[in-house]
Amino acid sequence: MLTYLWLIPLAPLAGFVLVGGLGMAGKLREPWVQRLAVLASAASFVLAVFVIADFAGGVDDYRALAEAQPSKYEVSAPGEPARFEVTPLRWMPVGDITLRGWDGDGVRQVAFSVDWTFAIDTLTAIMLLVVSGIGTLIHLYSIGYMAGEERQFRFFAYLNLFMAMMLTLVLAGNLAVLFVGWEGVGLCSYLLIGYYYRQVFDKESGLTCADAGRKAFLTNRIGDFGFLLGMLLLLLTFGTWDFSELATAINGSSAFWYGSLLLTGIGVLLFFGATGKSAQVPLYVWLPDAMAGPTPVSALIHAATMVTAGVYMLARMSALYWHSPGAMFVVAVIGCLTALLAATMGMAQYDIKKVLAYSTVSQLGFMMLGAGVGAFVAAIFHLVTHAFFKACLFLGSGSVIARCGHTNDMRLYGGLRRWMPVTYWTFLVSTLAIAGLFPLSGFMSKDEILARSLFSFRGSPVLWAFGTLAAGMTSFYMFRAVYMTFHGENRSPEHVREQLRESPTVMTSVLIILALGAASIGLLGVPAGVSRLFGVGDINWFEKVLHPVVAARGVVAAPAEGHGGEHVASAGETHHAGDAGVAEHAAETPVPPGGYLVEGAQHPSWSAEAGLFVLAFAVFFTGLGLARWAYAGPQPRAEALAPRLRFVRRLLHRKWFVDELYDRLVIRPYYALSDFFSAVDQRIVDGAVNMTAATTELSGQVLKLFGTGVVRHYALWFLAGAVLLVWMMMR
Amino acid sequence: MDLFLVVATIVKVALVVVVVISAVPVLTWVERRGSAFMQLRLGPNRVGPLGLLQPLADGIKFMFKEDIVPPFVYRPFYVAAPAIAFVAALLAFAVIPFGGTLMIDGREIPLVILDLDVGVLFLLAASGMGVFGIILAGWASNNKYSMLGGLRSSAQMISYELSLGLALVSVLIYAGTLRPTEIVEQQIGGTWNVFPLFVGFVILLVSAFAETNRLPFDLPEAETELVAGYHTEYSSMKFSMFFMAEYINMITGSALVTTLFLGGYALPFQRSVFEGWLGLEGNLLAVLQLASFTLKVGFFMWLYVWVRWTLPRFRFDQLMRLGWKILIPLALVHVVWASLLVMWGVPA
Amino acid sequence: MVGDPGPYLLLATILFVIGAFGVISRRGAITILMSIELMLNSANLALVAVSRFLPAAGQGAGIPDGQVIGFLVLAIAAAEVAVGLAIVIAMFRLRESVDVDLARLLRW
Amino acid sequence: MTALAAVAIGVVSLQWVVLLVIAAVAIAGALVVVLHRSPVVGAMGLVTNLLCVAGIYVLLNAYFFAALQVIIYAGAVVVLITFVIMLLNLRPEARGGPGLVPIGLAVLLGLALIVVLGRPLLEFSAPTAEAVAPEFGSVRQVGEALFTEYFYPFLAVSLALLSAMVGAVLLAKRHLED
Repeated sequence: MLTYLWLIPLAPLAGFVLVGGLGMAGKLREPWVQRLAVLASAASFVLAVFVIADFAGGVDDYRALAEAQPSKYEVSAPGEPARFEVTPLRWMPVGDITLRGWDGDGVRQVAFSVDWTFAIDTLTAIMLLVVSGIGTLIHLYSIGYMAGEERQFRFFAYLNLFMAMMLTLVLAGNLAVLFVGWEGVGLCSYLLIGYYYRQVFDKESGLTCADAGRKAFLTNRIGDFGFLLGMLLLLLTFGTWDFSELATAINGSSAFWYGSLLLTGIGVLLFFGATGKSAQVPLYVWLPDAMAGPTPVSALIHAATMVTAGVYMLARMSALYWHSPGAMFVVAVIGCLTALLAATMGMAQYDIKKVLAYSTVSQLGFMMLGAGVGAFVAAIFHLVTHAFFKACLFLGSGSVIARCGHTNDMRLYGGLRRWMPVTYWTFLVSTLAIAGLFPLSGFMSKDEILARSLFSFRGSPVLWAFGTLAAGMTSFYMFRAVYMTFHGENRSPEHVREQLRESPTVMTSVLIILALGAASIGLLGVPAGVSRLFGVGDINWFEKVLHPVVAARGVVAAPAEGHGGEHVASAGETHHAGDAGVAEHAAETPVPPGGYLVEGAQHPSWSAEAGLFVLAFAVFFTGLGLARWAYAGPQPRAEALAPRLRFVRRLLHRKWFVDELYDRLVIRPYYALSDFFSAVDQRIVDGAVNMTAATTELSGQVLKLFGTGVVRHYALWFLAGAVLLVWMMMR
Repeated sequence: MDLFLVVATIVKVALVVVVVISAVPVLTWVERRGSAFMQLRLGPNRVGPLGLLQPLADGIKFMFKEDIVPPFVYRPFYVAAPAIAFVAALLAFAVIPFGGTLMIDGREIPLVILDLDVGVLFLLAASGMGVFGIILAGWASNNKYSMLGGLRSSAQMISYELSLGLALVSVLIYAGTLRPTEIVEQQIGGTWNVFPLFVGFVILLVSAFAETNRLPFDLPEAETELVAGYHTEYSSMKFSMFFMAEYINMITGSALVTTLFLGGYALPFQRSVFEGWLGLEGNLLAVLQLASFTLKVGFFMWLYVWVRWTLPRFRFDQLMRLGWKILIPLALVHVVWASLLVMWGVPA
Repeated sequence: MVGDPGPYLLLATILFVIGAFGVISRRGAITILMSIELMLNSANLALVAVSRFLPAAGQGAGIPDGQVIGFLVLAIAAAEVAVGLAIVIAMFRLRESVDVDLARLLRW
Repeated sequence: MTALAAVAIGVVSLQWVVLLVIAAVAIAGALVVVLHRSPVVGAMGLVTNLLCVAGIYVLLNAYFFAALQVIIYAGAVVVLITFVIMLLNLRPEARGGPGLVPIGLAVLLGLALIVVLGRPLLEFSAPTAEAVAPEFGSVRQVGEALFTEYFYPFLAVSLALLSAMVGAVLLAKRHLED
């Protein structure tokens, strides 16, 4: 079944072609558009499930096939974590390229050709499930949301195209294919954000949806520029883009590569691409404006799948990042900073989708923080859980918006609990999950990240402190949103209030599924520390499955005091050490000869674990309490506080004036520069051309004086010339 | 410098000049008597026996007539013109050989003033200069008739100079050299050029007649039309110089014809009869050669006079037509004829 | 026998300069033509003078080339005068005078 | 007279004196051509100049060329010029030359030319000054060179002459009819 791996992205692509083509020709009526789109998405989900089932059974029986057709199939070595590659097409046979010899092997010619390879390993499997699963659910949901829209085939076609591109990205076997997917999703996000291209999205700034789409696309492109540079540098050093070959090359001479400036540079460049795609600090400005798109789009693209591409890329390139602590440190810092900054902005927004958008940016910051401190598994697990509850939140807000006359402004909501109970309960469950209540998925993944950021060798208490603060803010703004929307009296105008009622079942059923997922998914990856608190052994299935793929190898694999080598180190490193409370940062363990203590975390004492557990609860309830104090109740006290906090509120509401900053720092100088160059062009280049014309004309004027028509004058000049000639000759 | 050579040359020059100048009065006498004889009248017989002293009388008359120099003339050229004409005519004699070689106290003296390698060309140059005399005369006297007369005569001389030159060219081709003495020597050895190149002889003769502005080509002086042509304003001595220049031109022309075509100073059948049979050589032979040369020139002089008083005057366009459309093409053909002869190896 | 062409060439130069001066300073077409003849003549003089003193093939000095070229120059000069005079006559017909300054048709 | 005395003393050879005299006359002739207002006088100046140059050719042993010069130049060309002068009955030029600037410039240029050419020419010395080659100046030598070494130029010149004749006839004739 594995050999049909490359069919998975093909299904939605076919869907796109069919829906788009027929829709354009006007042949498809509304129901068939929806059925076809959902069918395509579901097909990819079913195919994915079958493929993953076969993959779970191990890849050994495909080894014979791999030997038979080496160019088409490739299977990972027995010891290695399971990985199967299929190359249906030799895409770009480039021929010989010269390597700069930065990898110590000297300048040499290497045959290089880009093939269209798809690969599957546990990381891809997980992402496949997330993308195709949630994608299909959102397809279902958007049937209800888009009901009645004319020409909606365009929406479904783009959605299918997005699915195809995202699956290509996830299944990519080398950087080239990944980049195709990377650009594809960027394109689809542009198309879908700008779906309502005529509507004005943001009353204050006059930004139309089309502008928002352009903004998203441009910011992504800037990020992609960095990504492309990173790719090319990689090519020039290693001569290949294939992930497995890269990993083997780096791990092979890991002593040489550990800490090398080149790898750090490449890592930072790739991460710069990721910041564009996953909306991290420098390039996150497009995500809040991306809310201009229809809500299912926001849910699918700007919450669950596309924005996580950055994190997936980091996990995929884990071998490279393990060997460049500098790059990881950058990732961690940027991630933590984004989490904090976005959380603050989220608190002051009135548009429910903007609140969720900032929360997405903040959660992505958490994922980057996790990846930055080496907890790739925790980052991916948070990605998965976040996909569920954020999708549920977005779809919930979508149904609220649909019912409340398509306004996003929470000030016009209030007390919707009575009219929309299902939306309310699913929204509440997801909010509890995201805020990090114990049994729910949010707690499991977010707290694992926070724990790792404290105890891992790459982490530091500062990161942990800011992370926890951000977590607190998260619960505050989420409950603020809940209270403003569902509690208190209804503030929406009369005509809206009459027809307030629950969304159709097709939407609510999806909400319920997602809410259940958000609640239960956490149990798949219960962090070791937590499970130990309850005296239960390590039941972290997620860690067990995913760790080998993203584990560090070579020099970086740190055998912490005798615990065995790079084989699967069980997550539950119990370690009885010192007193309760925050385990003080263990002295930097001396670096063993040849080894760098990086990967393993220090083994937090039981009391430390307990402390963290309690702290998580405390943070959750403070956020809840504050929100309840400010916003619950008939007359929200927040308005009373407003005058005194006027400056802070305005600052946060205006998103720290970042957009204005960019405008002044980047766009204005750019215009000034172009004005300058146009002036230069006008005056110098055109000037030069006109100059030559002017000189010719001038010389014409001068020579005219000689043409007196009088023969004797001609004779005179004739003689003068003769004399000159003679003089020159005789000299 | 070889003193002997200088003295010999001076003597020769003096000899030639005296002979030629003295020949002019004789010629005038011959002309007057000849024309009279032809017109069945007596001619001058009062002054001296048979009017022999008549030319002397004319000479004296010319000498003592009042030399009127009209005020409106351009004096320098007015005065220079007759001199140029006279000198140019005389100059031609420098290259004409009139005799063999004299042996005087052991030194040979060739009876030619200047034995130039380009002798014939020198002759052409000298006759060319003659034209200036006439032109200047016409222009200097500053009146329409003399100007037109001068123009006409110079136009005539220029066109006939062409045919003269071509005729000369044919002889030079035939003879293969420009040195007059060599041409004569060839004719002594072989036949006279007049026989193989008879047409050239005729052309040269006619052109020579035209060159001297003698009847029938004497349009410029035609009394009826242009008063007296270019020398209307001249009187006494200057007029006589023109008059003498004309006669000298006649002598030069005939000398040229005799040298090129009638073997110059060559005695008829010189090799066979005189040197062979009579065994003459040295000075005696030279004197005889001189005599033969003079006789031939005399014959042509008589021919001039004879033609003048028999043929009617040409109209100017007839004159020009004869010159340009008949003589020149004929001369060109003759040049071809001469080169053919050379090609066939006819000359000795 | 003056040994080398120096003085002759100097004379040729002087004649040439006088000719050139004539061409420039005079207004009469005929005079200009004559000055041109003067210049050509001086060129001939120089040619012959130099060729006279160049070493000959055999012994002695003097090669015919100068004279041959001189001859050609003569021919060309003659042709030039012929055409020149024709032009002068044509001009005279138009302008009733041979003053060169009147021939200003080329000036716009 | 001083010249004759110099010869007598034997300081300067007869040749040298004759050359000087002829040169002087030639330059005088040239100046007459250039300066005199009446064209006919100019023509006569030209004739004297040409004859003097012919004389110099004789001094240079180039007899054939001297004869040629006299026949073609003096005999035909100048006669033609004089002929045209008379035909057009040209008045002497009015006074008032072309103004100072051209004359000044011309004089200047002339002097410059003399200076430029003068110095090297005087220094120019032929390798040997010994007697003239036997055949030099003879018709045979020039004729032979003309028809062998310079045959093509000879043809070219004949063509030039032909075209000149045709041109002259065309230019002049057309106007003579009216």
